[in-house]
Amino acid sequence: MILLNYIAAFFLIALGMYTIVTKYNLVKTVIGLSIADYGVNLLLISIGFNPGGTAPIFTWSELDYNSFFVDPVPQALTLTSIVIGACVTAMSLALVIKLEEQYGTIDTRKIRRLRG
Amino acid sequence: MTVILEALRYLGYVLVFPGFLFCFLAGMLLCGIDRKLVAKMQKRVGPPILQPFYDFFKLCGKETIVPAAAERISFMLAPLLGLAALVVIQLFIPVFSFTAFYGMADIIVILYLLLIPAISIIMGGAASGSPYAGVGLSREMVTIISCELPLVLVLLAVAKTVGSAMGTGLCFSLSDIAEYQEINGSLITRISMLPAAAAMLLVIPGETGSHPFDTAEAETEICEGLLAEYSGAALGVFKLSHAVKMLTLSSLFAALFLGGLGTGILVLDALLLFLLCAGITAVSISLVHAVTARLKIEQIFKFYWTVVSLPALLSLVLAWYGL
Amino acid sequence: MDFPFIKEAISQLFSKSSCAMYPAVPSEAAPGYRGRIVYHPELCIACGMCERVCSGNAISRSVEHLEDGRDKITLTFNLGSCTFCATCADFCTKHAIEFTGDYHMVATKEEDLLVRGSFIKAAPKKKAPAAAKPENCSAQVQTEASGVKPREDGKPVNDQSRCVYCTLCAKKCPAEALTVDRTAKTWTLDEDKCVSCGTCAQVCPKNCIIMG
Amino acid sequence: MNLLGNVLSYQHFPIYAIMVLFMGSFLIAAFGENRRVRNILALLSITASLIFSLLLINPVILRGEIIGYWMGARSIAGGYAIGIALEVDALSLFFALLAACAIFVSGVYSIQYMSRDDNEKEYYTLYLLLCGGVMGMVLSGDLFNMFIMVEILTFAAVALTAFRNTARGAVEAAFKYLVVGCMGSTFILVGTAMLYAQTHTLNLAQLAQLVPGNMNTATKAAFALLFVGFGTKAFIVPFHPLAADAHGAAPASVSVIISGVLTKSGIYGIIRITYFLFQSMGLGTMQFLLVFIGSVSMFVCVTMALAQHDFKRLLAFHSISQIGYVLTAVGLCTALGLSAGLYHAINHTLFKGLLFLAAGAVLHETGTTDLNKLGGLARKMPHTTVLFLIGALSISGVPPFNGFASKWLIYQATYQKAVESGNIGFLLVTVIALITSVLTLASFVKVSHSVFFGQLPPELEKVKEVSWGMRFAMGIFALLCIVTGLFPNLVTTYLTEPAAAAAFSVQRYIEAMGFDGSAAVEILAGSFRYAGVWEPVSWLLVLCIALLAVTIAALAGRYDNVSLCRTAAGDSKYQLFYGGEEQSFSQLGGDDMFWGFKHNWRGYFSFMHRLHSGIVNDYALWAVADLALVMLFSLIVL
Amino acid sequence: MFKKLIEESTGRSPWLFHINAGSCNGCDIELVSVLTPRYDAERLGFKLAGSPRHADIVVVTGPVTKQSLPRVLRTISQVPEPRCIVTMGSCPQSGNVFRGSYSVAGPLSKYVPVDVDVAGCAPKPEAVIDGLALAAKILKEKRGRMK
Repeated sequence: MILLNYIAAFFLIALGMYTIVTKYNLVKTVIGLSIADYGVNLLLISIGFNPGGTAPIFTWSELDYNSFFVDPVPQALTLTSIVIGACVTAMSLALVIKLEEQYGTIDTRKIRRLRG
Repeated sequence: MTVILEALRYLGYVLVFPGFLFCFLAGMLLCGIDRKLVAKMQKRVGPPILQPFYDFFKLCGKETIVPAAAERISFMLAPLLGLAALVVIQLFIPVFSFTAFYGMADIIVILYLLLIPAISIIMGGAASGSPYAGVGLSREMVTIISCELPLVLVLLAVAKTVGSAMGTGLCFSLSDIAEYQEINGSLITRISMLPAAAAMLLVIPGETGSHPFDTAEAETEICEGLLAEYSGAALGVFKLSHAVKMLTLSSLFAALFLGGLGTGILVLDALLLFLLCAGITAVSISLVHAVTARLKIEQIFKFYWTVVSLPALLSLVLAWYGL
Repeated sequence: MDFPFIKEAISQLFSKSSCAMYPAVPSEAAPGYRGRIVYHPELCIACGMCERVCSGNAISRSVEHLEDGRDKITLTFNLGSCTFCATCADFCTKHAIEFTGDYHMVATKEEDLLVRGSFIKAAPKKKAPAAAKPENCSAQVQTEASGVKPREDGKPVNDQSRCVYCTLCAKKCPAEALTVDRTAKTWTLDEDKCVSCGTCAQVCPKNCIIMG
Repeated sequence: MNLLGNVLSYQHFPIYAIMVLFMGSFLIAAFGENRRVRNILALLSITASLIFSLLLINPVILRGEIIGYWMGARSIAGGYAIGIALEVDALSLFFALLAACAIFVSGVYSIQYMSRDDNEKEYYTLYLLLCGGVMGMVLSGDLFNMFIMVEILTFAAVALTAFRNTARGAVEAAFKYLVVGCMGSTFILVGTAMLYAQTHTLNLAQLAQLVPGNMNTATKAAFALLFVGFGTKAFIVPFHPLAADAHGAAPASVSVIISGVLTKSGIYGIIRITYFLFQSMGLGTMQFLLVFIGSVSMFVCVTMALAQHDFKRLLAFHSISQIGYVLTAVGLCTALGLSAGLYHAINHTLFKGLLFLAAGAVLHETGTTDLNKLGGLARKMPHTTVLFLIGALSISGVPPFNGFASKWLIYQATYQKAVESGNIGFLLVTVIALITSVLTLASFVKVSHSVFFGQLPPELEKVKEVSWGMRFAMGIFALLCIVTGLFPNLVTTYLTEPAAAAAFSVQRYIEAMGFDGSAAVEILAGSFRYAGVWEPVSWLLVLCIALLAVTIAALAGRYDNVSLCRTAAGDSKYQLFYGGEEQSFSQLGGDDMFWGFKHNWRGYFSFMHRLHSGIVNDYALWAVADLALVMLFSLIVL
Repeated sequence: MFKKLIEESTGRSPWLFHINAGSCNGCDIELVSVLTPRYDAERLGFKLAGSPRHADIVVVTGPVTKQSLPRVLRTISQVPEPRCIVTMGSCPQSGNVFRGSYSVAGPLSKYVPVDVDVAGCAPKPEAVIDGLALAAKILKEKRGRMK
């Protein structure tokens, strides 16, 4: 079950990378970044998952050494990562708009004034 | 009192013996000998040995024109800086067992210090604003790049040889190299050092910008290149620098490969050094000058990175395996 | 990359130089070298041929009328304008111009490069006034009388008594109808070729060709 | 009183140094409408950050303490670190100081440099965010925090790259940087996640305690991911085209931070993971990896720079070339090598900052950085020229400037490593380093000729010197360049050697945070002695005496009696010699200057030109390929 | 004494700059032959400089065509003092066979004071050496007159 999560996560990351590398459309590149980001999120949340664990929300008195809960740290990491992913998407789409204004195209093969 | 005497002694080093006076006289004489020998090899009579002195003093008496387009301060300061830097290098190169300034610079430093005169001439040429100087500085720089690889290999080979013999692994200090040769005889007697010495002999004309590697100052193609706008005393100082550079490089060769011949008496040593330098100049500058025609700049690069670098590399590999 | 000539270079180091040590050791110009012009005014007849043929305009003639009626004729050869082609010497019938082997033609002033020579020539005989001396008159008449008559077919005729055989007429003849032999002193006209253009009469320095 | 003493205890200074920058950023975003308020806020926060960093020198570097600081006083529970920690050892502080200095100078420069742009408020917000990110990253004691800070600085850097979005290629550069930079961040995050999965901690000290004894496929893969991720931040090969794009397009003051500080934070990350987390630097193969990448960066970037004709783009390539030096020296894993590498890191920040600021000054006054359109500015901008020359000579390693001092150590370090390990490959590195240095000189000769010397194009006749504030900022860098060049012993004794020693004492690093460091793999730094001698002060003294003697002799010989053009222009005597032609403008093309060199290597250069295609997919492919190779390598050798 | 030294050296190390003002190349070849091993002017200190800034003696050949006149004058003005102008061959002195041509602006002496004329078409190398030696002497005198 959890193995499937890992496989899916790495598949998503690889898919994202594949999209970035092979697609010549700027929007698709952004989509690739997002896909990779989802893969990472899935990976993070899977790492923290303990089968049968409860939500990691306790008051100080409830917490003892027998309480069994999912790891809260990756959840925090995932939240952060989701926020960052959203930022990436927003920022890159903003840049895509600017690029389209300046170059009149969103084909990466034509956006190469800086080369050599 | 002793402090003042010490200071005077060092001032004497700077001004008289390995310093200015010696550099001026010996460098100019070397230059004269070189011109005479080249003429002889071409079946000419050649100029008098003192010709460089005449040239220098004549240039001192000429009008120095600063073009309106030139950056005046750099233009006038560059020759002086180059000359001073060269004389300082000469202070660090041991005259057999005698070193004027002990323990201040090693061969890597000297490799870089040798760049300063080149940079100063490039700066002066660039400051003149002449397009000929632009072409000249590009060629000068390529010549420097060309010479750098074989020179580095030669220096590393020497450092390794001396270092492994002294047990420290490697040795960059020129005084230590001189000391080692005092004890064990000249490095040139070792088989592994022979290719390096040959490479170094071919590096000398490139570094000094002598024929056939003088593309940067080609007078017929690019009107003396970097020096195109220089006249009068400033030009004279550059000519003097060129002469001193010949002395510096040949005495560097002597220090690296021909150490240990000294007698211990400073005057005799100085004379011996001068004679050795004359011999080195005769072989590396005059002979090469007499038998070749000026190379194209890309040929210079190719020549140094193949023909000259290979023996140096061979020497380094031999030294590495302790031969 | 190889270095040829190393052996030569080293062997020449110990051999004698091949320099001509010029200022110390004077050197002669090769035979036939055309150097500084020497002008012999005593031979000159001021025919002006040299001046005409000079391509560099180096020769100039000045005439100074002396008080006694004679002319002082000065020929100036400007070496600074000369191409040393020696055409003037070739044309000089009197051999008054000579090219020497002296090549030291160096000057700080233009003056120094001028070769001058002058001679005094009797004033040209003018048409005598009525009271002229009879013998002179007769001489004049004689020369004219001894001259040839113009031909009737319009072709040139040469007064060989005055001709100097300078060959200029032959050179200038567009139809190549004239042959002049300087040594045999003959002047022959190929009548078939002649076109009666009058060029020879025009160029003749001695004005001894008369057209019909 | 006690509270005040507590608040002012140096234990808190690291977080202050970070927070003042972020606070400044937020305050400017909120209240920065007024120009004066904005400038004061920005200056205050960067100055405060610098002061806090400087105050840490005494305890951390001189007394050798390691400050472990738990945020919110949450420390260790059940043997695991649960709080967010800052951990400041000499290495962290070294990089923080570097960052603080560069941030300060660049901030001072910005005030006048950016005055012609609109949206200054956004600029300072992003700028301080970038600086705070850098500070936070190098002082952090927590791997995930490092990732957050990396993301913040990447974001701010991308936004600042595109800041002048009307400039040629700025948005393009920003987009490329964003794509590949985010891929790098993703790698770091995945690596962090994998390490967390194996060790259940994010604290660097605890990771250093647990990871080396816990090497399996996942941690090895994590190593590769982290290495490549931080490599993206350091722009080492194969990420150098992004550096060229981003540095070239960003405003100069930002280029200083991106090139001088951001790349260093990448290097810092690499040092942290190789020396501390995985403690793998003792392995010859790991040394090979770093030295190989360093040497390739060094050489490829310097040759790429030779082919450039844009001032800032050229500087950007040089930047990575110098980072190659740093990485090579760091990869040697000897005390001398690490010290030399860190020394070069200082120097790189200083001279590259100076050069970027000079480029910015040129751009500010002339409106272009194209080498083929510039020339002869030395007469118009004399101070900038002198400052630029100091920077150029420093980066080319000309004595007595600082570049030489550190390069000299690097040559010795590589050669000594070669001799000690008996591996002739390191000798090749020495030779490459020396050749790279002279090629660097060549390209700066090109720049100084094409920009400051040479002929003045007619359209630049009205150019003026830049304002004093910008000159002051450049002057600070230039002064530091000279000082660090003249007193190498001070720098090595008080900065680089403590930092290098810190990198070799992993056990102390772990124990400072309260973990058991006895299992740490100690790498023996070994002692070293210099193989040569270099006394810059004495040399300079002798040179000055010699120069004085020459000058006196020259003046006695009426050397200064020159004939100058006193009349208005047009006297043919003072025109340049053009083969008799009338003087006209004819500038030498900047990008094809060293034809003799390039002709012999035309195959290489045209290959490189085709390789740097400018298509973002290619760069992404390089990143993935690099990751694959490094992962393969680390799976095999670790 | 220093001045004396400079004056003496000036006569012994004259450097030439050669301007072709429309010459037929005859004189140019002769000038080059002066530097060959046969005549070796270097033994007298002569050297062919590449730039007018280095030169002491300007050697002008050719009839000074209208095209070349401004270039010749500009180049001559760029030679630092003391300088000496030598016309070599007949052309620059008078125009020689090209005199009167629509394209000839010569002779040179109309525009600048000429110090030495070497006549000949083309002059023999010995004559060139003579001329240059004379120029060197004049140069020395000029140097002596300078402050």
